[in-house]
Order: sequence, then structure tokens, then C-alpha cells
Amino acid sequence: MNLDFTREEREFQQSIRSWMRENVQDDIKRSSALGEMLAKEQQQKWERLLGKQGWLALTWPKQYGGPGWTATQRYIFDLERAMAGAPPTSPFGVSMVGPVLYNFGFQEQKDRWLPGIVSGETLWCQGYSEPNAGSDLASLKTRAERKDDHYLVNGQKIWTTQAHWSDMMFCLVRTDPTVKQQNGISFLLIDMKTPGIEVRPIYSIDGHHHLNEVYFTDVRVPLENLVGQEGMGWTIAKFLLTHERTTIAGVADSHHEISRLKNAVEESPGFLDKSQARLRIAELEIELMALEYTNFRTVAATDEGRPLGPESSGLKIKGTELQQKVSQAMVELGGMMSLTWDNPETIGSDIFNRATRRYNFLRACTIYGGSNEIQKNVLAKMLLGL
Amino acid sequence: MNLDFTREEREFQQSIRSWMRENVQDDIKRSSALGEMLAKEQQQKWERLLGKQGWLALTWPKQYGGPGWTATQRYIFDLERAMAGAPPTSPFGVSMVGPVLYNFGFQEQKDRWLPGIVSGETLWCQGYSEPNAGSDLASLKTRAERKDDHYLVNGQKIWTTQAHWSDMMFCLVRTDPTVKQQNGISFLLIDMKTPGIEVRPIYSIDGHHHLNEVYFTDVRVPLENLVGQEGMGWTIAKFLLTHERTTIAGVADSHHEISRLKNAVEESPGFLDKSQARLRIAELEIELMALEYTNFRTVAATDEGRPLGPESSGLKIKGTELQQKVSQAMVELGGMMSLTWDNPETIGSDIFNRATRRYNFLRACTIYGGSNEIQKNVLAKMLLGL
Amino acid sequence: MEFNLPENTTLIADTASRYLKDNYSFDIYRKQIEQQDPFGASRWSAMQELGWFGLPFAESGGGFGGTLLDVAMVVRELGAALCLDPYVDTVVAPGKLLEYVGSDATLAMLSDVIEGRVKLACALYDFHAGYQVLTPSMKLNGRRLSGQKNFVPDGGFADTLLATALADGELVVLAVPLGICETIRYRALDGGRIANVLFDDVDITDGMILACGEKAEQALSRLLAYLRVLDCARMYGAAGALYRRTLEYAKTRKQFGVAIGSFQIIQHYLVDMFIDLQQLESMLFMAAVKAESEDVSQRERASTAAKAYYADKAVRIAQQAIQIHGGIGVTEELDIGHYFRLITHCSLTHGDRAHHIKSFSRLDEVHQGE
Amino acid sequence: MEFNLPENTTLIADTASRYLKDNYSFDIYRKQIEQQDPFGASRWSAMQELGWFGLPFAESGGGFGGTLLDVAMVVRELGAALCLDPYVDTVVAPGKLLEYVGSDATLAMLSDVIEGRVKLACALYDFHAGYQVLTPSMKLNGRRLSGQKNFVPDGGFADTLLATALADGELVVLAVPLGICETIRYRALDGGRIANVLFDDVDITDGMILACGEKAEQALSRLLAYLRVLDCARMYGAAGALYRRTLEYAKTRKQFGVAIGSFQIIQHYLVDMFIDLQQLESMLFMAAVKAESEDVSQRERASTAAKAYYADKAVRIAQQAIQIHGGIGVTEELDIGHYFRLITHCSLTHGDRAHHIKSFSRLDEVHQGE
Repeated sequence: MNLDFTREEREFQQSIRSWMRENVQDDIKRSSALGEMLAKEQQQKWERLLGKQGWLALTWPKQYGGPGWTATQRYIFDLERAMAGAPPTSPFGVSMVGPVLYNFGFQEQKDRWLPGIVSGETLWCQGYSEPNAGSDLASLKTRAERKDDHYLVNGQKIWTTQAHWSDMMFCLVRTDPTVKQQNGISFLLIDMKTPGIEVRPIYSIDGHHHLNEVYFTDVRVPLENLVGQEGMGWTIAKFLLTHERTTIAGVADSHHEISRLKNAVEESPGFLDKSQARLRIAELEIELMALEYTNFRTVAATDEGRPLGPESSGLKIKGTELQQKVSQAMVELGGMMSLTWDNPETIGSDIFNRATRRYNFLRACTIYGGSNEIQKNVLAKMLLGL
Repeated sequence: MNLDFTREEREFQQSIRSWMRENVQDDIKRSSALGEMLAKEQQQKWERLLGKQGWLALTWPKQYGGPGWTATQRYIFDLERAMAGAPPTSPFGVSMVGPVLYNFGFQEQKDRWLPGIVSGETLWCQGYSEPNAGSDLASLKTRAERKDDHYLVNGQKIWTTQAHWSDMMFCLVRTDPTVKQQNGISFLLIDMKTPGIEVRPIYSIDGHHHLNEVYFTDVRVPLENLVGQEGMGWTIAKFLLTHERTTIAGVADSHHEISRLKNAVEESPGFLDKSQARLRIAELEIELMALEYTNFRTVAATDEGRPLGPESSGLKIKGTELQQKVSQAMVELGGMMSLTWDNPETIGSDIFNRATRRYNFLRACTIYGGSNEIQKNVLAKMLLGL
Repeated sequence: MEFNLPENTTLIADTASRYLKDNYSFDIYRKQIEQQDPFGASRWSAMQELGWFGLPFAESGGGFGGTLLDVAMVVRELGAALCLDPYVDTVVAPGKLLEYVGSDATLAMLSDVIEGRVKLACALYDFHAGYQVLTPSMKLNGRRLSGQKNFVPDGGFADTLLATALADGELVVLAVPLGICETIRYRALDGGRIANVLFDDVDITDGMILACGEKAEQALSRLLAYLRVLDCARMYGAAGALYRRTLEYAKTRKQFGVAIGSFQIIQHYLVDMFIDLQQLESMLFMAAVKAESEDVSQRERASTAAKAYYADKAVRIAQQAIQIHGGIGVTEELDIGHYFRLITHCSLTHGDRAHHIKSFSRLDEVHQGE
Repeated sequence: MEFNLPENTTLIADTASRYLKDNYSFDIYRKQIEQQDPFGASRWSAMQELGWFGLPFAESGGGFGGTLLDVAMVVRELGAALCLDPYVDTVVAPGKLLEYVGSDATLAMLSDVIEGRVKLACALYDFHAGYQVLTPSMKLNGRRLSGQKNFVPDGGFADTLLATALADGELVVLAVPLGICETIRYRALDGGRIANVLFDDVDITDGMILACGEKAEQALSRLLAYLRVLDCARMYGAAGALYRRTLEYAKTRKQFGVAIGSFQIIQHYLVDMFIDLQQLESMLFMAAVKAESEDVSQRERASTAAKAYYADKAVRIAQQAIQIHGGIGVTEELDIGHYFRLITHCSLTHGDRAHHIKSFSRLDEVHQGE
């Protein structure tokens, strides 16, 4: 057992760190230090830069544009990325539709869509949830009727993150309403510029616009935008759930958040009971350690080609709970400084002044991607052999 | 709204306090200060003393031997009792079978059994749980077959608190196995000296003997020991669940425990981080305040003759959780001093030296009397109108 | 002991509830949080007509002699309605401070408050001193006032501040016209208006000094106990609204073909919310009754305990309300997330949980019932 | 990075597991906790034959050069088997202390330990100093030793203590024959044997002083990091056993006509236990690898974090195991309650949660991976 990085890995880490130091732009660093969301232009500029390096589609096979890194290297990259104050990349292209395409897509589909993801040119969004199909995805209703040379799509998606930024959506639609719930679902790629699509913003309680409703009225989608066969949508969706993501636990970003919190406390104007605050931070750091080393085991298992067990649900649950705890600590340790919302100038500490934005937004992290309750149900079935 | 005791109530409090000061024996005080269980003789001596005062069957109507106190007075009595270091009285006679008898019993039964309860002479135990009928009481199997002049009882009870001390047991038995689960159950009084009864001890993880298994082999119980009608057992059991108990939340005893904890910390040999320990105790005290004032509302409602709502389940849940938290704090603040089990002399602090006994035993308090999970199920049904 | 709301208090609460139902709504709230101007003249005069301006104050000073419990029930309803009208910050808080100081000058100002002739706000905090209100960082040197006040909840329209400062280490309370200070207004977490005020060597005249030394400290101590309880009242209103909405949602929202309230885990979440809400209500009543006590240790014990408890349990209820609602709970569209912000906000005003636990741990224990 | 147990370690763990399965049982445990005499000569020599006596120690000193991870896997199995044989307290702990001091004299004593010729125990604590091991309350004045040691886990049979004292403010480690002290033996929470030892102006000869000053402090610091990890290992074994038993119970125990594992609330309890157990395992591996580091800050960081985490999560697992078992879980009849006591016990040895959180909060952060 060797829990330290190897010499090669440390060298890799150094090279990534230097690169980050030189390439993460100041505006991004500033936003990150304050815990702010980036504008579309900032985010896309950053992703294109990574794309140019070949560092965007990290988990992909080399033949499709992946860097050929081990899971450990990907973890190191993510850590250095986060600690350098750079944002996580959007998962919809690189972690979701990409792997679907190279696993289930026809050659033409791969040729057409993968390069745009690898380079950061094409922005994707995920059309899964519907007003009455959130955690219970199998009951989705958005209908894709097969016509001669296209599908005619009608219906509505909701909670569509960054739909307003996106060029493309991958989407679960019902192609056959006559069969059992899961069976009639297909996986469709939709160009967001197609007539009949309306994107309406949903503002979140952090005051920002991340989410959308997307309405489809007689939207014509070419038949060749179907991935796999009709009715395979459920299989593909399940495949994605088990697809490896070294970042599911949010370890790197929690490191970054705890380091922001420490800075804020140490540089606080002084009325804080700092030794008291440090105890609370110590508890968070220790929880992060437990999460981090559990994550390492997943990473190591991936590098050794071992299959992932139920740990990954655990990582998601613990990881999101920790993100919430850290953000709550940031709000509470900020005291009154956290009361501010749109103050034009710093009052004591910028970090604390913005703390509730992230805290508010992160209430969603135990909900989306399958609520933690659903994750526990699934895990319980595995444990109990139900 | 007046949350202070009235002048009369304060005078009552003073009189109880003086009485306690003079009448709680030193050996009892000593045990109580250490958080130890009393021996049968100590416990019964204490209850007889209360009986002599007419202070045992506190909730009973005057005609049956109650003191005619208000719920507030009963609360005050309980508080002063606990703070004086005296033990709670056994609930089986005064809080359980007594009210059943004067509500459901025939005159002969009342005449025969109530005086012994009021005086503290007769000790009772409760025969409800069975090996396969714990939280799911309706599935109990102990059989009482009606013969000419007696019931023939066969079966087994378990978790029978103080059965080895008791003169009598009140017992749920199945008199009719042919009808639906709840319907065939009857409420029977059994003399523990009847041939065919075997009491076997169950030792708890506090190292003490509180609990028992009770085996019935062809035990003959006179027909006149049936309370109410055959098949009424379930109705009576449910009646008891809603029967008022001002002490269900354990407020008085938690006050006593927290004050023991404070003493232990303040008098601790010195290595404790006392300001840190005080913060933890402050949190417990604040929780106790919330519980106490919620309990006061129940007490006040009782005094005004208003019916109890779902609050009482809440009191049981919060009250038991708090007892566990206090006992855990006592163990943890004791540090190594809590490591001791049967040390013949004090090591630093007697209170800490004995802390794990109570902590261990109290793991049961969220289980017995309907586990907290069952309580929540019941409460949920009421809230959701299921 | 008697735990019922007095008839009169119930009447006040019912009236407040009806008034808000008729005159306030989530739509109005949503417009209000976007506006600089906090609210129209109509609701200001409505408040006055309802008698709220006089409610918190002794009859001898021209008020209606309402108890803290009366005021708390009004504030509870404001919280339940998500109403941002700055009743507490611009009427109750400055008015009580004036009343507690109790000089001729302050009682005269108080009657202006009751008549609605002035718009005041309390400026008690700055980010250096934090919750340590007795040692503000602003300094009064002779007649020159220098420093800043932050987190001043002036509702966006106060004209005079009741501000604290230290003069030779002694606490003073001053009434300073906002016109002579540099003021930056912005939105607070709960959507209300809040200000930073810079005092750049401002000239102080005799009349501006309202109280100093022990008198000022005592008034402030009493005020804070009072305000902590109102924080709790507002949170209670919001937490109750969240509980009712969440219970209703659990009954009607379907997933996997059944109401989500049929899942045991959701049931237990709801039960936990219900039980905590019960205890929160008890704490509110307790604190409202005791925080007006003449006995400082009773005041402190009750109000710090209540606030610490609320900052834990009301916050938890708000978090669970969102979790049970799922995605819809984190949107601006629905009131759930706004109640959530309100509760977070109130958990941080006039002392947060850590602050109050610490204060409480330093109080001497008073044996209950003595 | 490589997270597999080395083949050799797996072999050691498997052997330990098999040995305990064949030679230990809940029945033996129950007899053992009632006896003054801790265990027969047969299991003592079995330990030696298994190579456990030499395992923790460097080959240069006559040991088998096992890592802390190797030893932790043995201790994990002891915990899982609820085995009270005092391997850690009478072999590992004193042996490592002798090794860490590393003088000719202590290495000679160590070889006696490895050969099973002496029975030692460490006496590091007294109730005055608590977890502050560097400042024991016992004093060495010239050649006279006065004071007491408490919580000495001597397994009921040690003949010599490695005890700490202060001589003119300087830490000393002494080897004192128990024969010259007043000793009171009793049972500890986990059922093991523990002692109070009174040193009433005891004569100390030259040979008894093993180390002093910085040397003693360093040896103690290394020892404690090592022992914290073994506390975790023992708790992990117990928590794992509790989880497996509880899962099995949930599958088979019926209530209301169905297995209790079919209730969603029980399912979520089990999932929480499972997830925490995963994280506990990661922490154990992490701490076992890092707590032998030459770098004191790595050692302290890893071992204090692990112990603090265990004192929270392993304790919680033990509590939930009882809750799910219901009444049967709090009886002496079933092993559940005994594992519960074992875990509580280990959460308090060599620093409790509060102590370690505080220590951790005072360490400088080491950026992961550097």
C-alpha cells in the first residue's frame, strides 16, 4: 500500500501546477476566490483553453481525444485545477454525452459530435427531468413521434442546467407510449437552434440563472440524431450512472472551499472566536480526509481496472453532504458579514459577504442527479439483496 | 400567559423541597449522585414512604387514593424529587395497571388491587412483549385458554422489567386465536407466585439485572383476574398509551443528570478543557429548556382539561434522545475516567467512573415502550392523515 | 402556570394575519425585493392604523402597552407572510431603545415614532466589533464622530440613526441624521434594505447624545433580549409556513405513482419537522414572556437560549423543506427558497448560534421554578 | 498511489482471523471478562507462535519487521472477534516504546518482549494529567518516585511497568517492577484488565531510567501515533462485525409480518452504517500508512484525524446497531452490546474526540500530495 503519489505523479503534479499558475486568468481566479459563478464567456474560454491542451475529455480513450491519463493523474489534475482557483468543467459534454457516443453511437455520430466536445466548442445540456419526472425518471412524457425523416418532439424538460448556453441537448424522450415505462424511452440529440424550442430561465435562490425550462413544440429532429436503437434510452441512462467519475465526491472543490474558509477566518477583521472557528474547520477537514481517501480507493481501483462497487453512491452522498456542511460553516462563521446580498463594496470580508450564494445554491446538490434518498434506496437494495 | 409558578405553586414547591430534604435517605442520595440503580429494598422502602404520604398514585382520582394535585403540582413534585436525588417510582402499578383497574375493572378488582398500589406494598410488572412481538405487539402468542374456573396460561414474555421483584403481573394474552390479531387479546392479572411461572434474568449491558424472561407453563389464573371483557386487551393497551404522564419526557431526571454533569466537570481534577465542556453542556441545557417548556404546555393543557395531541409522542422522542445525549456527553467529557467498570475506589471522579453504566442502559430508552421509529410512524399517520 | 395566549394577543395575531392576507402576497414580496423603495405609503399608514406603532410601548409614553408576546405574534405573522415591511427595524427596535433610555428627550422622540413622524433605525453593529455591541469600533472624540456602522437595517428610508460609539471607552448612544453621513444602501439576504454608514469626522451637537455609560449599556442589553425574541418570532412564522407547505406538498406530489408522503423516510422527515416546530413554539412563548423580565439573568438566559435553539432547529427545518420539495425548492419561483433565506438571515442577526451558546454557557444557572 | 493490502499483510490478517475463529469465541470472551486471570498460557504461546510478538518490531532488534499496517490488521481481527487478549497493551505498546527509545538497554528489554520472557505494560496516564502525556503528575525527585498512574492496561498480569514521570520538569521514562508498587486491578469498560498503581516514595535505581528529555518525548510522540491507529483498527474490526450482524438481522428479523430490512428507515440506517464503514476503512489504511512516517506533522495529522473520526462514526455505528436490534441489543446475552462497549472504550483511550479535534486544529495544514 502506497498512499503517496509516485515520483512520476509528483512531477506530473508539478507540471500541472505550473501550467495552472500561468494559464488561469486573473478574472477567473478572482471569481473563484469569492465563490462566484463564471459568465458563459469566461467558462467557455477556459474550457477551450483546456481543449487546446487536450485536457478536457480526461476520461476518454486516446483515440477519441482523451489525454491517456490514469485516474490518479486525473485526480491530481482536478485537485490542482481547483486549488488554482479554476472552475470545474461542464460535465454534460465530456462526462456524459461523450462516453455515450463512443460507446453507443454510430461512426458518423462520433465523427460529427466528439471533436466539438474535445475542443470545448460545442456546449451541451442534459434533457432528463420533467415536471412530473424528477427522481422518478421512468415516468417521463416528452414524446418523440417517428415521422418519415425525422422525429417530431413535443413536451417539456425542466431543471435543464445551462440550456441557455448550450448548442446541443441530449435528451430522454418517449418514442413508444404503448410499452412498459422504461422500455419506450430513447436517447436523442437535439440542436438547440431548431425551431419550436423555447428556453425559459429558472432563477435559483442564489440569485443566479443556471437552470431552465425547455419547451418543445413540434420540434423536428433528424432520425440520425437517435443514439443506439429506439427504446435503448433507459439502458444508456443507467450506463451513465455507473460511468466512472473521479470527481463525483467533489473532493478537489471541497479542498478549495475549506482553504477559502480558512483564509476568511484567519483574515477576518477580528471579532470571531478564532480558536472556536478552527475547531469547526478541523472537523470539516477530517471529514474531507475520510472522503478523500475513500475517493482515492475508487481512483486506485479504476487504475487497476477493477469495477466500481456501491462505494460510488456513498461518495456522492458523503461528498454532497460535506459540500453543504462547508458552505453552511462559511455562512455561520461569517456571522453578520454573511447577511449581505448585493453590497457594492466589501464589508469586512468578500468571502463571507458572498457566502450565502453558494450555500443557497448547494441545497440542490443533495437533490440533483438522483436525490440522496434515492441513492440510499438503490444502495439498500444492493446491500440487502432485495 | 404566565410561565412562572403561582404563589401557591411556589409554596407547594417549598413544602415538597423541605420534605424531600428531610426524607430522602442518604443511601438513596448517594446512589443517585453516582447514577446507580437502587436495590429492591431501597426502591420499595422509598415507594412505601411516598405511599404513606399519599404521594404515590399521583394522577389518580382522590377517591382511589390520589393526592388531588394538578398536573403542575405533579410536575413540581417530580422535579423536586429528581433534584433531591430520589428515584422515579415504578410506573407499572401507579401509572399503568392502576388507571386500567379504576377505568375498566369491576368493583371487586378495584377493592382488591388498588390499595396495594397506593401504599407501595404490591409491586407490579408488565407482561406485554414476547420474543416475536416487540414493537409489533398485535402478533403476541401467549395463550390463555378458558377452563371452568380458570384460564390456563402457556407461553413466554420477554423484556419484563423487574419481574423478579414483582408480586403481580398485568399481562396481554391471547384468549381467542381464531379472530383477527388484535381482537383475540385479553388483559389478565397474574400472581407471580402461581406455580408454573419461571422468571429468568436478562442482564443488560450496564451489567445490571433489570429485565427478565417469564415462562408460563400451565399456569392457572382465576377467571376473576380478567379485566374488562375477553377480547378487550387491545382497547385497554391503547388506552394506556394515551394516558397522561407528566413524566414521559423525563424532564426532571434530565435536569438532575445535567446538574450531575456540571458538578462532575466543575470538580474534575483539572485536565478537562472546561470552557469547551461548558459549551457542550450549554447546548444540552438549551435542548432541555425546549423540551421542558413543551412539556409545560402538556401539563397546562392537562390542568385545563384539554385533550393531549400528538405532542406527547414528540415528547417521548425528544426526551429519550436528550437522555441519550446527556449520558453520552457524560461519558465523553469523562475521557479516560469513563473507562472504568468495577474499580473499587474513585479514580478522579465517581460520576465519570460510573458514567458508562447509565449510557449503556439508556440505549434502550429509544427502543422500549414503542421504539422511536414506531412513534414516528404513528405520528406521521396523524400528520398526513393516512 | 398558564400557557394560553391571552385573548387580546390572539386578537392582535389574528388581525395581523388577516391584514397581511388582504394586503400582502408573494407577488408583492417579489416586487419589493427588486425595488430600492421599500414599500408604498399605504402599508406604512396601514401599520399605524393597525396600532402597530404604539403596540410595543408603555401607555405612559403614548404607546398601547403591548407585551413582547403581542409584538412577537405580529412579527410571527410577518414572517409567515414573508413580509419585508421593516416594522421591527424602523419602529420597534429604535422605539424600544428610546423607551429603555427613558429620558425626556428620548421619550419625546418616541412619541414621534408612535405618531409616525420620524423614520429611525438602530445602528448597533460594525464588522470589527461583530456581535460585541457594547464595544463598537466607532469613536466619539470630543464632538467629532468617526467610524462606520454596518448592517444597519434601515429599510431603505430611515432619516435618523440611533448609533452607538465609544467615548473615552464609555458607551454612548447618539441620534444622528443620516443626511450628514455617507450612506450606501444594498439588499440583505432576506431581501430587506440594509445600509453601511460612514461617519467621517462628523460634528455632534449636544442634543444628539441620548445616553452614555451604564444607562446606555442597560438600555442596549434590554433591547437586545427583546430583539432576539423577535428574530425567533419571525423565524417561527417562516418555519411554520414551510412546514405546512411541505406537508401539503408531500400529500399531493406524486413520484413512482404514489404521493411522496407515503415513503417512510419522508414521513420521518416531516415528523422531525413537526416535533421541532412544537419545541420552537414553546421556546418562543417562553422567551417572549421572560425576555421582558427586570431580572437581567432571566432575560439573557431565555433570549440567548431561544436564539441559539432557533439558529439550529429553524435552519434545519428550512433545509429539510427544500430537500423534500426537490428542485422546485431552490428556485426563485416558489416561496420555499425565500423562507429559507429569511431563516438563514434571522439566524445571523443579533448574535448567531455560536455566539449565543457561548453567552449562555457563561450565565449562572438559575434553578427552574425558583 | 496503490491502495491494495500487500499480499503479506493479507496473509497475516487471514491467519489472525483463522486463528481467532478456531481458538476464540463469544463464550470464551464471556468467561474471560469474569476472570481475574486474563487468559491461559495456551493463547499467550499461540500468539508467540503466530509471530505476533516479533511482528511490530524491526528486524535489527530481533523482530519480524512488520509494518503498522500489518499490526493493525491483526488488531482489526482481534476487534472483530471481540478478543480481549492484551496483545497491544502488553506486547506492542511497551515494545514499541522500547524500540523508539532505542538504547542498548531498551533494545535488550525489547528482545525479552519478543521472546515472551517479560510481561510489560505502559503506564502513561493519570487522571490529573489526562491525555497530556508529556506532563504526567508523577514526580521523580532525585531517586524517589512519588505519584500514581491510572488506567494502566496491564492485562492483569504485567510484572514491570514502563512509566512516565517528571524530574525537574523533564520527562523521564522508567521501568519499574510492579512488585514495589501498590497495585489495584479492576475491569475496564471493554472487559479487559486495568490497574491503578501507587508509587509511594519508591526507590529508583540507575537501570530503571530508560530515557529522559527530548528523547523520551519523541519516543512517546511516536508511540502515541502508533497506538491511536491501533485503537482505530480495533474499532474498525468491531464496527465491521456490528454492521454484518445488523445487516443479517435486518434480513431475517420479522415484524408486522415482514423482514425489518424492508422498512425504508431501516434501509437508510443500514446504508449510513455501510457508507461510514467504508470511510472508516479508508481512514484506517491512511492512518496506518502515515502514522509511521518520520515526519511528525504527517504522523500527528493522520493519527489524530483518524481517531477523531472514529470516535464519532464508529460510535454512531455501534449505537445504530443496537437501535436496529432493539431490546436484544442491550443484553449481555448477545455480542452486540459488547462490541458497543468495546467501541466506546476505544473512543476514549489515547485521546478522545474533543482532544484530537483540538490537536488537529492546531496543526499546520499540509497540502495533500506535497
